[in-house]
Amino acid sequence: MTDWLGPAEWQAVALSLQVSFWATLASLPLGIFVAYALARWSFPGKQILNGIVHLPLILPPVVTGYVLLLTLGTRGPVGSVLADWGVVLAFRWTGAAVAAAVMAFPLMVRAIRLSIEAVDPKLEQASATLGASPIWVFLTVTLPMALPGIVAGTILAFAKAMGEFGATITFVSNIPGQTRTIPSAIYAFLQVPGGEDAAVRLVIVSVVVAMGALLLSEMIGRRVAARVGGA
Amino acid sequence: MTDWLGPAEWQAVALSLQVSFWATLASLPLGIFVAYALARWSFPGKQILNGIVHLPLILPPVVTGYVLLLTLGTRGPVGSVLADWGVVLAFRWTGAAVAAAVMAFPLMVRAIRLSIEAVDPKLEQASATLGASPIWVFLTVTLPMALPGIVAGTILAFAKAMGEFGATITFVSNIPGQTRTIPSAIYAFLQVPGGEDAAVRLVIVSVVVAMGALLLSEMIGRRVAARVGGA
Amino acid sequence: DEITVFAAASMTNAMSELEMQFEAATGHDLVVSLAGSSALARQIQQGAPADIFISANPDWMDRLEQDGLVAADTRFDLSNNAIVLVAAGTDAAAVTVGPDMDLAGLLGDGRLAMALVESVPAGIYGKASLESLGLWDSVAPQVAQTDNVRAALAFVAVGEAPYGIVYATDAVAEDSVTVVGTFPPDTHPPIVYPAAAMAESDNPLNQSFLDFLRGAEARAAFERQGFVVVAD
Amino acid sequence: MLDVSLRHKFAGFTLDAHFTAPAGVTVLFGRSGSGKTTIVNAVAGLLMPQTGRIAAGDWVLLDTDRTIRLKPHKRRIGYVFQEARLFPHLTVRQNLAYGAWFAPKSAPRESMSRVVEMLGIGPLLDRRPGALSGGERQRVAIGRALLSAPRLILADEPLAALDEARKAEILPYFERLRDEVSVPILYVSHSASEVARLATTVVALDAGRVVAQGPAHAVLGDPSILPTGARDAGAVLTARVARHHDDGLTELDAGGLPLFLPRVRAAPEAQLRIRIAAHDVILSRTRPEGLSALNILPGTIQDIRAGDGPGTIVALDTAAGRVLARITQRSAAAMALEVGATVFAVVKTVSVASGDIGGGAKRQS
Amino acid sequence: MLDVSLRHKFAGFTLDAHFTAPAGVTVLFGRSGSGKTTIVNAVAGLLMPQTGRIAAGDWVLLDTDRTIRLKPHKRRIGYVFQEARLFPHLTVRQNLAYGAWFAPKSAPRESMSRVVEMLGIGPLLDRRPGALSGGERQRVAIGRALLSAPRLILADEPLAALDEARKAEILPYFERLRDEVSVPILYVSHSASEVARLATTVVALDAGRVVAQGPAHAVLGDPSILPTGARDAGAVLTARVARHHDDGLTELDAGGLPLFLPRVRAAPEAQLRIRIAAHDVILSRTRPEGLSALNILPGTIQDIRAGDGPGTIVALDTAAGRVLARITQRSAAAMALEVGATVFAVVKTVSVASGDIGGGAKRQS
Ligand SMILES: Nc1ncnc2c1ncn2[C@@H]1O[C@H](COP(=O)(O)OP(=O)(O)OP(=O)(O)O)[C@@H](O)[C@H]1O
Ligand SMILES: Nc1ncnc2c1ncn2[C@@H]1O[C@H](COP(=O)(O)OP(=O)(O)OP(=O)(O)O)[C@@H](O)[C@H]1O
Ligand code: MOO
Ligand SMILES: [Mg+2]
Ligand SMILES: [Mg+2]
Repeated sequence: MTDWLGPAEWQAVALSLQVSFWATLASLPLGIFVAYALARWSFPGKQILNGIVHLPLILPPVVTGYVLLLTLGTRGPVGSVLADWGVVLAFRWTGAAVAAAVMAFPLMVRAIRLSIEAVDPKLEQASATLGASPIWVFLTVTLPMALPGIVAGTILAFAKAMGEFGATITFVSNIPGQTRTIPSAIYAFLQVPGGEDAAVRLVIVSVVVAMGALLLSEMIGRRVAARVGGA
Repeated sequence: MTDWLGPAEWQAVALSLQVSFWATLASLPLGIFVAYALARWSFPGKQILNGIVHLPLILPPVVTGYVLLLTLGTRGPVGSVLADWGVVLAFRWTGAAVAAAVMAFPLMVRAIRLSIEAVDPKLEQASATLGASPIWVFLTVTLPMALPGIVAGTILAFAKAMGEFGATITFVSNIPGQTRTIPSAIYAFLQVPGGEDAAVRLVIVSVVVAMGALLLSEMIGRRVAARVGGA
Repeated sequence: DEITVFAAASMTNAMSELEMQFEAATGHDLVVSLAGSSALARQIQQGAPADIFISANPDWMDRLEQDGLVAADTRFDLSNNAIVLVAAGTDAAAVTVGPDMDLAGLLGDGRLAMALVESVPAGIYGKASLESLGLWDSVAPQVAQTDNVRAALAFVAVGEAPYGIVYATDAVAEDSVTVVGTFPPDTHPPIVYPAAAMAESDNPLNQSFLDFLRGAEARAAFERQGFVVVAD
Repeated sequence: MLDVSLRHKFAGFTLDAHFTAPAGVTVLFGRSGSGKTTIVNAVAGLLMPQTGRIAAGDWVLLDTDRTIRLKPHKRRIGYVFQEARLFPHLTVRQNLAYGAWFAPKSAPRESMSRVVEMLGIGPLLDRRPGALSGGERQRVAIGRALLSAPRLILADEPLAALDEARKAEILPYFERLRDEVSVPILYVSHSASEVARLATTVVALDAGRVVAQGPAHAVLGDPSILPTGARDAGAVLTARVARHHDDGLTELDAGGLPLFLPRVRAAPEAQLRIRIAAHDVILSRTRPEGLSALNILPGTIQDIRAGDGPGTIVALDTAAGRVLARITQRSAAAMALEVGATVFAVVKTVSVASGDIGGGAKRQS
Repeated sequence: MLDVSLRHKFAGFTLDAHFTAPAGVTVLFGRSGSGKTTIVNAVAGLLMPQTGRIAAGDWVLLDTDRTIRLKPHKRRIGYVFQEARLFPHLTVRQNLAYGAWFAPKSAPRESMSRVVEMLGIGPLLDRRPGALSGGERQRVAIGRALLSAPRLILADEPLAALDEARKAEILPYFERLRDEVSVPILYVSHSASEVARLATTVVALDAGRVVAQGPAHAVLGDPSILPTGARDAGAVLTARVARHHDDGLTELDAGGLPLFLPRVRAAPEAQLRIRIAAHDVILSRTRPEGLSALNILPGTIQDIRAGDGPGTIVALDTAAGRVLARITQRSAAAMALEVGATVFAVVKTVSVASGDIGGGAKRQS
């Protein structure tokens, strides 16, 4: 195995897992919040929020990466503030995670939003009459009932994060051990004649990982659905 | 306006709309079918199908484009068969549409699948007892009830198709009038000094188009949801 | 009539000038597909309808030649370029690029932005220069690689990286960076853009376009974009 | 003639039911959780039981031995669900028309306008189910099933959500279906008066098993097998319409005995089934005089059976048929009732409530 | 004392209802679609009416004039919905425990085990709602509302899906709530016997308007205002438990007149409310002898009112209170009944069904 992939490739695999995991996990609470707001609230600027969330999907990834660089870079308006707090994203794996999270965010929000919309408001009403405040209604009824969609959305986001390339390399470059994820490594291999073999090996690794995640999400989804039953 | 964007840019805009429109429209029936199969059937190889559908999301787009080039290109196993039938995708706008469709497919299927899963099987049962065969149950109950999700998935796919770049340029290159979509044009502008302004103009166009589509989908979704009411 | 040229994306500006000139001069249609050299080469391998290929990377042209896809005796090196060291800001001090350059000292704990040093031409040339100057090992851990030169330039332009190595043609148009030094041409393989007609193309315009590329008009156009045209 | 034989195990519940539903209305009667809906679902094809056979003559819906499992949509069943299950994306009108779409062109159909009028849902036609009240929803569900030209109607407590007046309006429609359209009906109910009025056959269920089945009068007449207890005991008699009186009463001839009812919409000579609940009958040793009750049936005591409470069920043999009276043991003792004794059953005209009147098999209207 | 005043317009329906619900059970009574659920939803806070005020003393739930609109979860209401609405992702036990979670620690609570036993849902505790029958679901829903320590209970036809025996088991619980816990209850029902048994106050609705309101005996005693028709007319009397007899009967003292009922679980001296349905009463000019009916109430005719059918409602003034009899016009004529005449009301002991017995305000159990 260790022969099959060189240490640099293994490093890329480990980094990709780390980046995707944290990108997904850290954006989940915000994803759920935004999805809920879009599904259940109406407020001025809702369509604008909706649009912003979807931007990374619409724009070529390079553009997104460039926008991230301009805003979150150490000299950027947001990045400089973060830097004052000691949070540096540039050229760090954390920045790669941010890029991956931003790119995966629309997918996560879409999936979660759809499943929140599918929760019967009558059950939420029942919960409210039983004394649950909106936040408790959300935690005890909406959230668990939307769980299959949340799992689906999370895994989808994870898969997307594993595959993200354009925004990542533009925002945080390609530094072995910090920001060289599997897709960056694949891209580098594909640029030179004869690099295909190494690229294929990495493709296989990322397919295996993502498929595993998908299978897991299907299993969780099915178990949750079975629990909720035909009710 | 015509001054603002040059004729070449307008061509890219028109081509992007054409490619995205057909990519979305043509993949919709298959998307609905696959989503339904994944939501409601169990069959051997279901997880494999699910995995294949998600592949374009997981892989770096360049890899997807490369795989398309190898299989659907004029020398590829599928492409050569298609070529015998007179269907040439390589380096044509049709190929760009195929690339966009493949990349957008997982998003479309996910959204549609979630909304099909949210349709109460009890209503499908009621339809069956009233004499509707499975296909009619699907057409008269499942499909209309899943409509908000189908609209959402379609628009999401359209937005993704508008933004697709990596797979397209790798598969069908960047030929003006044939395969130079907005993102490819943006890419070309960004490769050279001084191209930023033109790139920004194209980014604005694609944002406007995609936002318009999103707004439209929200409106349709809301109208459908209102029709279905709190039942 | 129409002729299709697959050209490296870094030629974008030059190609659009050439397109106008060629069309005006001959009345024929010039169709230019701009993408990464690797993508274009692979597409040609898969039967892309390219009449002419202009690569930023001699390796890919070599590969196509090995595959028998390049029309015999049509390949030539088109234009020349230089790689330069750029620094963030408009008033950075010039440095003498040579074996004595304290690049690591200049960087401090900052990054050196470059295109991918193993696979993208500008990165390959930059790494070769640094190696021949004996500087590579001292700065290697600090190199931030990008998928293309423009992205490397962007890192310097926004101040994310204090220095970067890019093509001279890229550096001139960017106001927020200063070219602080040029790598001597003998420290790296010649930076050339090989052009050739494709073996599978039977377009009668091929030869006239290749001739046009070598002509004075084209040369002027390349020079306007900062290229140095290779002398025959 | 529908033969049903089912065996199915849930985690905490086993259904093991076998019964025959002859033409007419077969009522499944039993407590909450006794398996009624499970049976109906199996007949509809929505539940595939582990083993079983469901057939009407050579029309086999299910036979697990021969691995015949007709798909629900091939069963041509009009199912009124316990919980409406209207299509939320369709208007009431579209919900109603839904089944007709799929019915064979040749199938005999109800007229939409008639059903709409009968169910009182005319003003709702253009609304969607989301904006209906509970009872309105259920009425639309009944209409939807009726309009699908079914070969078999399944109704799972179709009237539970309705008020008495509305029930009284809709029940005759099920009777008409039974008598005129001759669609077999499998009907789930908790209500003894609905059972008595509609049932040709009663299948009493308890904990997944059939504890009694037979003609309505037999099952309802035997309080010991009624799963819902003696409160529901009563007799079902057959009578002929003799004449309609001007004061709004209809006189029936029950085996030669006159019986007065509030006006029944049935032509003279029509056969009616009427129910006399055991708790509505008073007994008297002598023919009572000066009572407001118009119906007095002389009879001979056949059987006296003490219940679990202070009550006793006395079965009389009258010219009109077997009549049950539920009285206190104290009265039975005070009146010295014994088998063979002659007594008079006093039945208030109006206590034979309209909800207990049903058309017989040959009724014309 | 809950004051409700609501005005709300739907596309095809206008609610304009004003009523006061004193302590005890207030039953909303009316036909399908008359606006009962709409009112209940407004009280629960699930529907925000266009204008209105809902308040119990200085506990104001809603006042559109003062723009007070208490959020549903601040209302501490136990709502039994018309369609269960159990949480599908929770077990029955978790559903039951749900409300207690949010109730203030100080609130008086029902014991889970008692409610579970009363509702007969012990074996279901670890199941999920998807695997319950219709009636089981409704019972769990009742339990869930009861266990949430509510200040007000709303029950929208909670028993409609249940069989008679189960109803008879659960009704006393609502009575106990009314009498002991003194939680005000707003109860929607179609069933006159439920109304009579539970109601302290009846609010009769028709087409969104209150057509009558008042104590149960007044509203149910006036067939002209009963929206569901004369079939539901009857009298509600108050009586005191005199003694329990060995033969399973309980003797009541109703204004000096003895009334016999099947054993009532109430201590001697307890006050009971009992219902005598008008159609269960036979009139006699002379005191009848030798009848199985134990209860004979002499009285004076107060009022004779012909109905729309062949029937007549005769109101008697007896020592026990006002009693209604529904007899045929033919009998009334034959017996020459007139206001002021003395007649005897014959009431079968057992016809005073247990479903019609209710504990009075001071009942001890
Ligand atoms: N959202 C709505 N839009 C329009 N009409 C409505 C809406 N909700 C209810 N209605 C109408 O208001 C009326 C009252 O409804 P409500 O649910 O209060 O009736 P109900 O008395 O509870 O009837 P039931 O006994 O059948 O449950 C009905 O005619 C119903 O059609
Ligand atoms: N999927 C299931 N898993 C386990 N038990 C089930 C399932 N479905 C139903 N049951 C149980 O089977 C029994 C019969 O249910 P069924 O729905 O047939 O009752 P029912 O007679 O229709 O009752 P009701 O009058 O309350 O509607 C119930 O005890 C119920 O809990
Ligand atoms: O587009 Mo290139 O191949 O990086 O010059
Ligand atoms: Mg049931
Ligand atoms: Mg209602």
